[in-house]
Amino acid sequence: MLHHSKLAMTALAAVSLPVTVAYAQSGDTITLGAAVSLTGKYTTNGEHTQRGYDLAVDKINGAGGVTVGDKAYTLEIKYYDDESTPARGAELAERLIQQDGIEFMLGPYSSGMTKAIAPVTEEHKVPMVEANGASRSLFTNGWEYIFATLSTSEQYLRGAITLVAEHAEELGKEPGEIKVAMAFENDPFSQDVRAGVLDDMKEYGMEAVIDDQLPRELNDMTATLTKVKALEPDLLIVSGHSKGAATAIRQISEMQVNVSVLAMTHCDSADIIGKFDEAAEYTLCATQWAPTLSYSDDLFGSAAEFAALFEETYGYAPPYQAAESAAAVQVYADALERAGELDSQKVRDALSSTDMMTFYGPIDFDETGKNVAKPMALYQVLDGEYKVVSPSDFAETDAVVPRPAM
Amino acid sequence: MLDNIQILVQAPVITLDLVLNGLLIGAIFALAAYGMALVWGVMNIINITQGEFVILGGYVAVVMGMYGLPPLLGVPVAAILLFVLGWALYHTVIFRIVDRDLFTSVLATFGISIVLQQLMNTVFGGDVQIADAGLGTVLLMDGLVALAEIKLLAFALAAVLGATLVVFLKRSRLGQAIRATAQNARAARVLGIDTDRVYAATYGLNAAICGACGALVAMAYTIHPYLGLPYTIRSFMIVVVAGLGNLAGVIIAGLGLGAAENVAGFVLGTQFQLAFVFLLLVVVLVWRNWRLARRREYLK
Amino acid sequence: MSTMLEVENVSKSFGGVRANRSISLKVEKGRIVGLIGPNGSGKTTLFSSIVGTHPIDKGTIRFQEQEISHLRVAEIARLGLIRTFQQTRIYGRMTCIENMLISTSQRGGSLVNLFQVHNPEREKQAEDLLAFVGLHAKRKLQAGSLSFGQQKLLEFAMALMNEPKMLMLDEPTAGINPTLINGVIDRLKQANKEFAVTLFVIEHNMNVIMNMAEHIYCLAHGELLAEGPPEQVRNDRRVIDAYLGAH
Amino acid sequence: MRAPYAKFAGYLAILLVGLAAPLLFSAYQSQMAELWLFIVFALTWDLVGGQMGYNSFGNVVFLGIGMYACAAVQVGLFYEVSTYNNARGGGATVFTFDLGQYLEGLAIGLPVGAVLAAIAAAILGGLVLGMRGHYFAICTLGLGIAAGQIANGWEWIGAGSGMVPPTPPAALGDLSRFYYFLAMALAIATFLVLRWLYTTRFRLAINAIRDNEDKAESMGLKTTRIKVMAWVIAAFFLGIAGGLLGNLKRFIDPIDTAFAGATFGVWMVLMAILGGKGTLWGPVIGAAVFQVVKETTWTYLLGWQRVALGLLIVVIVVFFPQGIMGYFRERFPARFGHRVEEAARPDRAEETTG
Repeated sequence: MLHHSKLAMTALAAVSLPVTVAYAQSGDTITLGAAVSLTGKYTTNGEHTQRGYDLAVDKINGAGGVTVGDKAYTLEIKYYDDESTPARGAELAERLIQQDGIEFMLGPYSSGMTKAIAPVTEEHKVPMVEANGASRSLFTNGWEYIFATLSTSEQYLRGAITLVAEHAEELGKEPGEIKVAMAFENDPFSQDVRAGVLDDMKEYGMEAVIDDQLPRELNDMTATLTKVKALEPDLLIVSGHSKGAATAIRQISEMQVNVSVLAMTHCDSADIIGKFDEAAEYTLCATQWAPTLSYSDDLFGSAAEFAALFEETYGYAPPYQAAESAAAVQVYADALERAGELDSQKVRDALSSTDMMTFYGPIDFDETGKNVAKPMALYQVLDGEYKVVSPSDFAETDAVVPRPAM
Repeated sequence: MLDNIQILVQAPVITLDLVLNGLLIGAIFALAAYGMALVWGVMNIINITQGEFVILGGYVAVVMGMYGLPPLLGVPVAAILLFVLGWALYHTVIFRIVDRDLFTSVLATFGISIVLQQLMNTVFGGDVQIADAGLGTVLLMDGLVALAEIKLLAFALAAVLGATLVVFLKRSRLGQAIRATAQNARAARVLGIDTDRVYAATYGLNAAICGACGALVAMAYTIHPYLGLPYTIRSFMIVVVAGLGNLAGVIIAGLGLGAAENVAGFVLGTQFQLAFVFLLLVVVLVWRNWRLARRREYLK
Repeated sequence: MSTMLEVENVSKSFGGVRANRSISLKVEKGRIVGLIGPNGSGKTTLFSSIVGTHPIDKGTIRFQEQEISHLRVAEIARLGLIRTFQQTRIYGRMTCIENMLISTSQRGGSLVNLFQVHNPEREKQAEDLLAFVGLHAKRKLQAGSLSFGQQKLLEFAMALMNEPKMLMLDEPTAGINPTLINGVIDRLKQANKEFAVTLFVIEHNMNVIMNMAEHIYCLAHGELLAEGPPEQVRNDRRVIDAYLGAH
Repeated sequence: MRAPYAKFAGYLAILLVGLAAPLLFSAYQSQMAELWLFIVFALTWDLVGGQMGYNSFGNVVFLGIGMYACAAVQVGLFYEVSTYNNARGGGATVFTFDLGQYLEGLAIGLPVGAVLAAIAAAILGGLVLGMRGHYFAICTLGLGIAAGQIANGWEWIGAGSGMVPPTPPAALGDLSRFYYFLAMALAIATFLVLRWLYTTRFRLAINAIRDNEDKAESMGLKTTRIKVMAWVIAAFFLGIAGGLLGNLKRFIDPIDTAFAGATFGVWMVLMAILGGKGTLWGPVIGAAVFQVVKETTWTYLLGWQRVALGLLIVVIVVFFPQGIMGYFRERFPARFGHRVEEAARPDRAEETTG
């Protein structure tokens, strides 16, 4: 029975011969394809992503486009709305590649969506430069066509752990005695942040006293925070996109949870300063990028200049999601020029040998496609502003640890 | 899991904190559930849009906060705006499904809820929002029990709203018409009650209740466009446990659910808190049906 | 003659209302037995108790010597005790012939027989029975489109299709065109004779029941008031009072 | 007797078009594969919801079980599932599957998924099929969401990080086409099984339960067992569909792909109602119309698709509840066999009734 069905499957496999569709990049435009979240739970960050892409495309086209071989091309992006659901994202990627003849893909927002789309680009051997899928699980499948401009998620809060270890004395403890409470959303990104944090904690011998996971549709963390009050950890780490950040800050202050250090992701996209004011004070925030970093390139100039341009165009300061997205387009432009022709295989090879500096930071892909050149940064909310406190090369000021009792 | 139970046993005050915080949000669940019971009892419609009404009410408070108005004012404003929305929805869609079977009402209101979700997403963005009423926290037992004032206020307001509603239904003319229609729509019609108006008012009233709840939720918790369904399910569950037209039951079930949810989140881990709510629904239904089956009846 | 159904001391109350109080009666095999009584006297409740729709509070119900008061509706039906309803119950969106085909006896049948496709014998039986009640021409119409009287006849035919040992009919002539009532009575008698079905009939129409039944029980206020052959019951003072009092 | 030939020709035409479609429109084959699966969704939903009158919002439970079970078997035959799902790189662990492994995994995984889904249906059915009407509907809604939440917290299958089914080896060729044919085979098999099932008395039994369950019981039908059996049959095919869908999508998100009540769960209901509940062809037509409309218009609605979906649900449910087939049945009842037949009356009938 088993043998027969396997045989049948084999026969079927034989029928499914590979097909080739004739693609054409029309005239002198190169069309990149992207499925981003315009509706659904990732709308806000999907928009940041889209705006980052658009800004870079405009800037590149304004500067004469991309020169491939001897010909100058303008860039263009075809967007679909993935509705923040992975299944839809995969469908749309397939559609972009198969029906719209897209040969170069840009990534969606979030690790989950990227995880859904990557198998499709992989199958069709279409390179994808993504800027918003940080989970390391994206780089364990032997995929060859995915390239990520951002630092992977295990690094997000490494700075926070290191910082706490360095300040262990102020907490009156050895690093190995520090107790950590963790609350992570149940999604690919946050779970990978958690894995990274666990690794780093092991290094210092820290103990995890709470390891809760937050469901996606939760707006009440009372249960977890009550546990925090009972077990009195030194460090509380929260990661759950914007929703997790906002819920945590609100309830920590309301329930008067006193922890020495609070670290989280997505502070700026949740706008915790604007929303919570003092309650957000002293929070440590992971960031891929900050306008105060000293990176620069020829296209946008410095990080600060990019931030100014973005704010001028869209009316708000760019969260790092926009910056890394803009950088992804720059990476493409660079690789296309180096490839010298519009062949997706050649461009893929050019991408893999990328080694460039951008306003967003250095970009150099390892053999799995992740950017290993750029470090993460860590903000702290001080006097109602985000100040970079780590890594030390970029620190604007010293971190305040532990946070004063409020 | 055992560790967590151990904490609860060793420090009962933690349990108290969990239960009290649970009771506070439970009052909001109970209020929304009362609205659902009203619509269900009077119009024979299961309103899946319940949760979206709650979230919409929340956005009213948020928007008011944005314009510098006190979000607390959002409670009455949300109630009024949502009443209008409910009334309008009745006259466009709901009136067509009043006489149809319940499955139709479930599906149709489900459709409306998708539309509302998406419109909220388009208008307010997909991010979490809060309204800040600018209140502090009450600390008890050396700070181990912390009750946000806004939650206490929400609890009190929910109680006042519930009481007002009961008086309204008992005393006012419209309230009496609503109750008469609930008991026997045909007889009410014969007696000259304009049941169409009663239905519109009932549906609007329910939306208004949810709107007020939502404003409280936005001030005490967080909201975003896709957070409605859990509120709908909770309402449904409370009504199923308490039974239609049993206000005391609704209150007890609502508060109980709030507390149980918090304790379950603590013991099982927050990741299973919603699973707990939904499984509880299934368990309650199965258990009730099993009890009925012994009397050779069934849930219908 | 053996006893088909024996009801002993059955009581049933709903909330505070006592619908049946210590009722005892017997239906002998092969007979036509009537159950009469004014409105609200507990006739339909007794029927429902017998077929297991609700548990009884007290008493015993034996069908062919077997205690059935603890059994569920479907189990009792599979023993060969079938009832019809005052407000007819048929499968409205299925055709008449389909209504018939799914009404065959489930006695001892495993679910396997549900997966049979054709069974000419059964189809012939269904058509014959539809012809028997005069619905053959309408066999391919949806049952729900029939008139009330026709539905009543269909339900009767469905019950016969089940080849019950005993059939309990709840007001078989109510709502039927008066000119057809005699036809219904004939068919009931015929069924009793030809198919050897014991009949237990609730009937409001005195003429009908007197004409048909061999033995009659009369209920009033949930209690057994009188019993005996038709003539005797018809002339029983208490029965007359009960009926007059009820009107 | 021309009708049988016409019917046969019709089926043949569908078969040929189905076989040729991926070769002719290869760019669309994954959407067409999805269509075949949607047909399975709608057919199986209708078996319980349309033919038996038990409107379920929870059939995604079986879809998800099939999907996860199949993927877990595919992986588990060759690697430790939990390691695979929780790999974070670093250790240079790359999981690959060669053609033999891939096909073997699939050949075992699909039936395992189907059987587990069927077992789940048997257990859950025993618990919840005693409820009727909207209680059943809401209870199954709760089941579907609870299942998603549990999967979302269960680390062995990757929890909220989701699970990636085995990466197909290059030797497999065009993956979408491979799954297109499997999906087509499944849809045809499901259709034929249900077509046969609907000629048996089983259909009469579940129709009887739909029309009047109390009556069915009082006629001695073993209603509970019949209901559970219907759900089990639906779950079996949905389980296979889940296994295929997971591999077709190649990423299993617990809430958005596997136990996707808000998308697949609602769509199955919608497709069945659109095509016509309680008919054999209705769900097929409904699925086709839905998928074609979705794929041709959705992408142009950029941001408004869900509003459109919501409105579509309202409009269909409120104004067109009988569906396409139901509409034709109402207009032309005789073509569906509902007619008075005076001829060939057996001898016994002496009189007619009014």
